[in-house]
Amino acid sequence: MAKFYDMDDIITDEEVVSVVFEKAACGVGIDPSSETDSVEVGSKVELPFWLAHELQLRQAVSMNVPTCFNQKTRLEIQADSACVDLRSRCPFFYEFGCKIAPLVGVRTIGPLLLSAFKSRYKEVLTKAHTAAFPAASKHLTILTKEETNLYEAAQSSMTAFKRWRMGGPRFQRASVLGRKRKSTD
Amino acid sequence: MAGQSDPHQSLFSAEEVEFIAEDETVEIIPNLRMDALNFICGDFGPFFPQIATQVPLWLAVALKKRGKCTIRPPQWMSVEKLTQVLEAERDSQRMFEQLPFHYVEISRLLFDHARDDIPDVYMARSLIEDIRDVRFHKVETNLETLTERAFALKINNLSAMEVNIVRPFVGRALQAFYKHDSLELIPDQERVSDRRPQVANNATRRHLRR
Amino acid sequence: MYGRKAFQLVKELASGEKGQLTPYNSDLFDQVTAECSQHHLELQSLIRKIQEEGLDVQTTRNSEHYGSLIHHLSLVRNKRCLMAYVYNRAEIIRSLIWKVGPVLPQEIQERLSHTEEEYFKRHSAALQSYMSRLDLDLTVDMVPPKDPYIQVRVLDDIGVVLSDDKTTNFARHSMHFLKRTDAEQFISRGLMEELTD
Amino acid sequence: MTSESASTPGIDGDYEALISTTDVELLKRAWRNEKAAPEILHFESALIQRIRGQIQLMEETVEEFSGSGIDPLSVSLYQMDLDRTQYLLRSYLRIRLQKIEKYTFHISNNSEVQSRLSGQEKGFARRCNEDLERHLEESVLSKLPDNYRDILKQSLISEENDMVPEPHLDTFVVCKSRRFLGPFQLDGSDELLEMKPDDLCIIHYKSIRERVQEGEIDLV
Repeated sequence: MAKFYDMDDIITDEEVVSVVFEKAACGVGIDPSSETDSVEVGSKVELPFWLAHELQLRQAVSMNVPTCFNQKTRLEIQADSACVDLRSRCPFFYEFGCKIAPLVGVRTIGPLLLSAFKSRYKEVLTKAHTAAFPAASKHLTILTKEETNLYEAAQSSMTAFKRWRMGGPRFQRASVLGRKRKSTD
Repeated sequence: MAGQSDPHQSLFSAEEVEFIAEDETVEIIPNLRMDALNFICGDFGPFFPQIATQVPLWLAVALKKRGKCTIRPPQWMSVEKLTQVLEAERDSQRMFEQLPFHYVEISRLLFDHARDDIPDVYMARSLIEDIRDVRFHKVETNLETLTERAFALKINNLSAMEVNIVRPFVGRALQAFYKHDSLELIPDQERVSDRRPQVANNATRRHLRR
Repeated sequence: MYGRKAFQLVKELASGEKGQLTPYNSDLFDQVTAECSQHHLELQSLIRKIQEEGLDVQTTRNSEHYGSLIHHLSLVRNKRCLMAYVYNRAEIIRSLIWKVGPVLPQEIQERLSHTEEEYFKRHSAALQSYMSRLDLDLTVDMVPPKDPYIQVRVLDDIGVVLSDDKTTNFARHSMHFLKRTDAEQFISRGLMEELTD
Repeated sequence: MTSESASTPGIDGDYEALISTTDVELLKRAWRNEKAAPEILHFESALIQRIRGQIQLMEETVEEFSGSGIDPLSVSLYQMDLDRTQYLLRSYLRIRLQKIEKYTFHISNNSEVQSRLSGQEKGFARRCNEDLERHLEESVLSKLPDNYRDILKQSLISEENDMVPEPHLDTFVVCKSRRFLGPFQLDGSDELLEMKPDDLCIIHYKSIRERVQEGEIDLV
């Protein structure tokens, strides 16, 4: 697993999915509705993706399509993909989609990710290079993590260019140090 | 540090791009007599007053700063030429290659350090700014039309600094297109389950790539 | 839910500003390792049950098997989070050597665990030994050079410093014309600032 | 490297290289490639040796000049030339170090990658690996149950090393071709790409990896 240490990947794997147990499991405390420490066949339980995925691979559970990719949400996203608040649905919408798509067998997830990304990334690009900060910051709150990364990548390279064009000191205090001395600048 | 690039971003800082451009040659007219300079990066001079000679831009700037030469601005920096370029850039959706790869850095260095050697310096400067804006706007428009999974994208005629500005964004965006587009190729419910998660993970990845 | 605490540990580090170190959260860290031990106990007791029933642990697929599987997966998940926490912090710690040099300022040192401090020291030493064998200091010249000398203002009382063959008193607010490579590290440690015309 | 050439710095045994491409030019190319490539490239050992020789010679020259009443202008110009070369060298070595730090587990488990390192880099990589291993063992692994203490495998039942981060070879990079390249196949697709000299292209690194190695394509 090349991404073993990747924190974003770890966070994506924590997304909750709903599964139905096809095998019983005992000695575990993962089903809050169960009064005992076991899960019966047919129990519907919400699990983090990392667990659901591995259990599904061993045919112990079957995974339902997560809310952020179900029919209803898909239609909502398609209707207004540029402005829909994806972050509140899933901060790692695209990455999670890529993980989920082959597991739940919904063909439309791929095209959904692609079309959402297509229509949103233009906006990200123009905002990053042109918009004044307050206007852009509202737009920022609806972006997924990857979109935010894109926005920041575009913005910071533009800012770095502008700073270079202005000239000024080439050496600066390391940014890891606190900011306390900034005020005397 | 301002000019230091993030080592893991495969990205050059603007200062580093400028550093590369400083090796481009320009013509200077020295006002002193000086022996040839046998540098690690090559031999330059000897220098005689009023005799034009070719040197790297960094050397030209260093001499100029010390009042030892005038710099002959390159042909493409004349107001006449820049006006033509601007018009051509405005008239077409395509990118033109009439300016050198390092035009942004070279012109900035000359505007900063040799303004008295450039005829109509204010005009020239604002023309360059306009050209850069028009070109950058075109780059943006082109990027906005990027909708397909691309394995390779030719970006001929983009200048060094323009490449550097769009690189982090375009790289990521292409990656995303590539990844999401690949998903369409996944067959329905055809996955073979496997007892060992590691092996299964690899199988998934192979699928995604195909 | 299993693995929640471990996830919070990673989340905490990931939500910090990029390249910045959050204080080492040994409380939460220890809670997660305790959780790991607990998973292990429960996993073993489920396996014992399978064995007591005279079944083959390798092939049995009863509820005890799936229970133990869940504990195993949770342990693996916890391990991944703990490792990622330390590994990604180690990455930031290594970058400090390049940014502030081999002596950590108090404000940063406070955020490290004891083993992290040790790691920082050992890694600095490894780097030092590489550079001395190379006979080249790689911690200077971080930015493409312009003129060999730059003008700086001293921001903090540095005192008398010996460089090359002469001593200079860097009193607070004094201004100097210094070799670029000499000034560089004072500036990145926040003790001087570069003046430009 | 002959020392009698101190009065003509820059001219040494590799004079022929100066005529077409200077070593600085080659170093600059190696630096740019190393900077832009996601993985560590082959150490340019002969080139680095030559460059270091030239730097040393120039350092001696500058010192000699400053003591001998040669005009300060020339001295400072020589110093600037020296500084530029030093910067390239330091930056080149630094980028490599940082890659070694980042992919220490990958490198220590892969002899092909190790073969790309210089002797000193190998030593550094070994220590990097030991230090990081020790740190992870003390901080995490020693606190886990026995079967979960491996640093390369998530648990005893993992069949392969499933914890080793590797460079992403499918990173998109910007490159420029140095010559005419007839149609070649792009990694992972049936598409063909043809490049003319100076063509600029954004492309998957793995599609042009060998060509960068062979000096047909430069990363920019």
